[in-house]
Amino acid sequence: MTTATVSRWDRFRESFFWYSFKRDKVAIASFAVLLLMVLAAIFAPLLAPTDPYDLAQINIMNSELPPVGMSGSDPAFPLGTDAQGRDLLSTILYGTRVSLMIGFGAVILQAFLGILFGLLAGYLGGKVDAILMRIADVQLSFSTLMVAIIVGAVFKASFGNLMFGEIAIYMLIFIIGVAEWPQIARTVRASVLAEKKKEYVDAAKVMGFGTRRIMFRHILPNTLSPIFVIATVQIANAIISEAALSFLGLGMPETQPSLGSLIKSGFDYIQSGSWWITLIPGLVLVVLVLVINLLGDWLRDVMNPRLYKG
Amino acid sequence: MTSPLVSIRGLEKRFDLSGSLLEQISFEGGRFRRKQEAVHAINGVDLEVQKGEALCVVGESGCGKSTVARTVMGLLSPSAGEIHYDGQRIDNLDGKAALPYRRKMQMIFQNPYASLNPRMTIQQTLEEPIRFHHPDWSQTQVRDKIHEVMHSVGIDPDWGSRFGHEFSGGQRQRIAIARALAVDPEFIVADEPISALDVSIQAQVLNLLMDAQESRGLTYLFITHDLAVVEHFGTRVAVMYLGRVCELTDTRTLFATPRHPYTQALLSAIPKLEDDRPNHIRLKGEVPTPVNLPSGCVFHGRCPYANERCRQEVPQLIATDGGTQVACHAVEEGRL
Amino acid sequence: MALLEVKNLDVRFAVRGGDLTALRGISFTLDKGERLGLVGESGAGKSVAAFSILNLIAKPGYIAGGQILFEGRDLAAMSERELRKIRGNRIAMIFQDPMMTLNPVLTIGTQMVEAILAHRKISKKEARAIALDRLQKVQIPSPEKRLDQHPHELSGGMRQRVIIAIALLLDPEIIIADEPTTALDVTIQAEIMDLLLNLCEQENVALMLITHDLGVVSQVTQRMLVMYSGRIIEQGPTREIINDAQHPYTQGLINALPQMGEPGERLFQIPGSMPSLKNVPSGCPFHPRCNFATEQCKHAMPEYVRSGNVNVACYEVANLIEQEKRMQEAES
Amino acid sequence: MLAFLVQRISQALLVMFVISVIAFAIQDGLGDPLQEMVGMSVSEEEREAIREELGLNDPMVVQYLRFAGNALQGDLGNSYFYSKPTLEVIAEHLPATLELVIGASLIIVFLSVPIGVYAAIRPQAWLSKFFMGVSTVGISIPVFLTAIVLIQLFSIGVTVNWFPSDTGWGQWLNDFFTTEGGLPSYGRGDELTHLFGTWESGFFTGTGLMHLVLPSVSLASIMLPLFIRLIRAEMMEVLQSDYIRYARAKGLSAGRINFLHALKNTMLPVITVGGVQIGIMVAYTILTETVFQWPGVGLMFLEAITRSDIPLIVAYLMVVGLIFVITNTVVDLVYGLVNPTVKLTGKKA
Repeated sequence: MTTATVSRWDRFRESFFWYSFKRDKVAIASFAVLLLMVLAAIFAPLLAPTDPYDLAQINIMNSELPPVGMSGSDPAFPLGTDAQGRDLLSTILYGTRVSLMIGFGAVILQAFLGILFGLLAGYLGGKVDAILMRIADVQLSFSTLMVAIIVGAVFKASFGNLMFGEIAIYMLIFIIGVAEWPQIARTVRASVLAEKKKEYVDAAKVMGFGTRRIMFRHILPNTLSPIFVIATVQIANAIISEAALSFLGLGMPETQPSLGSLIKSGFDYIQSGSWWITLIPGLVLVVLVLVINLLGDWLRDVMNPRLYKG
Repeated sequence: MTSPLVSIRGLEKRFDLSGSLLEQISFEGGRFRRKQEAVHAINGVDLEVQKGEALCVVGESGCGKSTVARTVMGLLSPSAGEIHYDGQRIDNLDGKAALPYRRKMQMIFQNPYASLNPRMTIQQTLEEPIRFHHPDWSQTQVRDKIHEVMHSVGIDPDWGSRFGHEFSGGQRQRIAIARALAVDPEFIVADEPISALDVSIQAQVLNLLMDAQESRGLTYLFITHDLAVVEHFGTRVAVMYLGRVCELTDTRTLFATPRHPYTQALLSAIPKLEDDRPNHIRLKGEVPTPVNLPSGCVFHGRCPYANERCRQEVPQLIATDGGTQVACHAVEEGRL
Repeated sequence: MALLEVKNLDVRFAVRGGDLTALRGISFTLDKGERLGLVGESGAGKSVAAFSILNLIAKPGYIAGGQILFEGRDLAAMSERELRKIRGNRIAMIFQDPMMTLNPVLTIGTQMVEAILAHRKISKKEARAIALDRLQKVQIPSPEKRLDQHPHELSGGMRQRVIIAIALLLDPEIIIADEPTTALDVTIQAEIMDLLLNLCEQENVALMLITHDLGVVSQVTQRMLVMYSGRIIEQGPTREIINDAQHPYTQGLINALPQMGEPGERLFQIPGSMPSLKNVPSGCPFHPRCNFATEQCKHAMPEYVRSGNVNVACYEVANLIEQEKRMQEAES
Repeated sequence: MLAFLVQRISQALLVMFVISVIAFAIQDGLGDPLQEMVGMSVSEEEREAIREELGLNDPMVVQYLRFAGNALQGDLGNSYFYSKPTLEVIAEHLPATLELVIGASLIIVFLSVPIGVYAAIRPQAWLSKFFMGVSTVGISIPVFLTAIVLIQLFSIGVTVNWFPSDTGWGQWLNDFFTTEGGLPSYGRGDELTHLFGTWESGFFTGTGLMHLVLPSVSLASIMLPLFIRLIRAEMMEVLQSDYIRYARAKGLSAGRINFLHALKNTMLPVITVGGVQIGIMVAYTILTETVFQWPGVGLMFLEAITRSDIPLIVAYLMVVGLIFVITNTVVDLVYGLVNPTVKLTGKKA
């Protein structure tokens, strides 16, 4: 068995994928930064100086302290504090964790729905295709953010603020996942349609293989690389969507902050000159999204330059 | 005469173009009309493939030859007509009932770059059909079978762990043939199996197909546009034009005495090495689209011998004294 | 002096891990009104050769060395601006796939008139008259109407006629046709080839025909070049090569044709396939597939030797000629 | 042509039907008109009577039909908060949003085409790489953050003393980053020109235009990079095509090849995608309007959510849905008219 794994590893090391990664400084740097941020988020409870969820650790006297290097700063709070006196570094670490969880969670849901519906629509065609794609069209023409805002608003109105706060993280994964499935479904459908015409599929039919076997064993593996590319970009989009929803007050509550709700909570104080409460989490968000987008761009160039414009 | 292995009876195939009801509505001459359009790919084809022969179907693009192949293999369902295999009707079978015929009938495709699953190794490509059709076979039996077919198409069995893209076009076509042979078929439909290959590779693959026919007693339905290949490979030839068979005869007779005016033009269009100067029979116009079929004989618009009857009445395949079956009024009336 | 003389042309593709040589040391001439065939299988470099003459090779390809002398001026060393005066004007091209060659959003008339106006200072009306005349020459039914149509309204055969008409617009000296009939049906192929042949004869235009079809070459051209793996391995009068090919590859190519074999018998086959540019064998690139290969063939590309009117790059042929010479000497 | 028209319009009607069903479901599921009308002190029997009178006990289908019928007559109920017909409220707020979208669209159109084309023609030039780099950063910044940063930079006066002020360059840098006053960042200003109906325009006064600058720029900031990338990608693909190589073989000038042959083929797909994107921009107006307190429908919608003003939410959905459907249909029709290969039967030739 070891020989097989070694040969797979060798194959990977000889692949164009690895080759172009090694040569692309931007991709390497982006990957390093992303890895660092993901690790920091995973180990936030160990790394963070304080626990922002623990009310006992918060002192309102420490509110709106500026980051180190500015007059009035406290070395105990390297990035300063927010309006409630929470250590900004800790809230950012925890907030990144929440943002990443929602980003990945939403994309896993999207990918599940998108792959399933895209595969069904593309392979079965006919009425299934027409219905699924019409739904996708309507949703897309409405813009995913709009759909997410509406669904979020409906949820918020029906659950009330308190209840919504408790289940917000699952709600957001659900909202963003459901709002964005058409993106992946369309990509999958397009590549299924292209693959379906290829003769290896006919060859499988001629062999008498069943529809499910052909769909999942023969076609699906060949549509994975575009899915991979779009899923990467979708993680970035999901994180932005989460931030936007939180910013509008339809996302994570301030007691359980994500990067978006941190930005929102700081926005009220920006007029009073406490710019760091907004702009530092904002910077972290931009860097996070940017490195994911850069990796997505690189992946697209490697896997298929013609795929996914825009 | 023994009963045919495969018989195609009154086959018709239409592809609907008009889409949903709304797309069919048009506004003409002051009123709404519902217009339904379809591609008439095959319009009544009767063919019988005898055991052990290689029946070639030739024609230009859009004549329906590939549709015949795909309908016979069950990749498309006929709009009308029947397909029989060894006396049993098979076009209406589904799922389990069709499985035995899936094994007995196999297909080789045109494009060797698309006919192998890019995510599967050669080993997996060959193993899957064997296991599927012989779930009771042991590991060794399966492996021996894979070795046997790879050997017989001239691919080193040690290359099993490689992927399709690591091979050249000719080698891929060999692997595709091996996949078809892996389930021990009796009948093979080959849809333009060599037209995507280079000349020197074409010869290799044709030889391979002829060897397999000899050693395994295969029957072929061979689809091609290349008459030179037909002359070399075919036992009998069916010439198709716009979804109909216009001439059906054994190969030698066709090349010696082509009867249908279309066959004659087609034969004269082959660039030959011996000629110094081409001497083509020039046809008027171009092949009409199979959407709006001409009335009467589908060839009348381009035929130099067409008369009023050709424009009105559809000619049927009629046997002539040379044994050739021709669908042409001019031949029937002795004008040609 | 030849109208076109290509000398030692090298074309490379700049790809990851260094350059690939697509053409190596290509030399040939084309005289006024001559019809020359360029034959080879896919990957032999025949299309690259055709496109490099007007320096239209797609990136990452580039001309790495050699000269392309047209009326004595080197096209390979010319600036883009100077080259533009020759493209479409003195040397016209016909592409392989008529469905992809014409711009889908512009009318036939626009695409014809713009080609004239790019090279001649005349009015649009005069240009339109020329366009109409050429459409008549290629025997398109109702040419007037075609000028205002878009390409998708025409069939493949019609489009290729339009493209031939565009090639003739400015009475060029040379037409380079890259597989002009491959994408068309058999009967249409024959008609287009007839048309092209007749027009070239009538107008005394030199034709460089790129094709993989030996039948077409033998019917249309006077001289031919056979390419293998980026090299010309045999060149000379078409009839002489078709009837008595010297190079083992050319022989194999001709003998592999079904029309050369007895019906039902095995065909002559060349083993293996053309190497990819990434791993061209050393020495004579054909040696791994050649029945006559010797140790010598593996080390250096053979020089051209003359046999009759044919130039061949093969050690085996060279040795045979040498032997013959010695025998003759011995006799005398 | 007519078939095409009929087909597209019936499609649009179908979509509107779906939207109305969703809107009705939201109204039915969330809004309890009784609570708003009568308060808590009314007995259960009285409530039941009013329910009956209002038709709230009718079957769903009947209720929906009544809803749809009213909607068709322009009646989408009264806003709880504003206490007047919801459509009137929306009509008051719509001009502000539309002007914002127009302002952003102008910025997008005038910048994306030249930049996208340039980046496609000279992909290796440093300026192209710079533009593409900036556009990647651009799509990575959420629109509300751009808005906040713009306010921070151009609107709020900031005194900077980050750099040591005793050195010349330090003082220079401090001065450089210090801003005073700047562009307005709140509302539309008070000098609006009344055009017609409820339309008050900021386009015709200096302050009105000044107020429009920052919101339009932030709204454009999210779409501009997308359009640049789209145009570049389409154009690069077109430049690879056989007909471009053929145009070169004809000896045409680079200008004619790039700006006629290539650009015309590039703009066709851009029109379709672009039309959809303009619809999508309406969603981003919610974010932009929130940051800039821009009195448009986006801000109105968000306030309606916090105030649980269900009729207004529903009306907004219907109106925005209608706008999307109309833009998409118009874009489809325009595409059909512009592209010669679409025969206007709904199918590509």
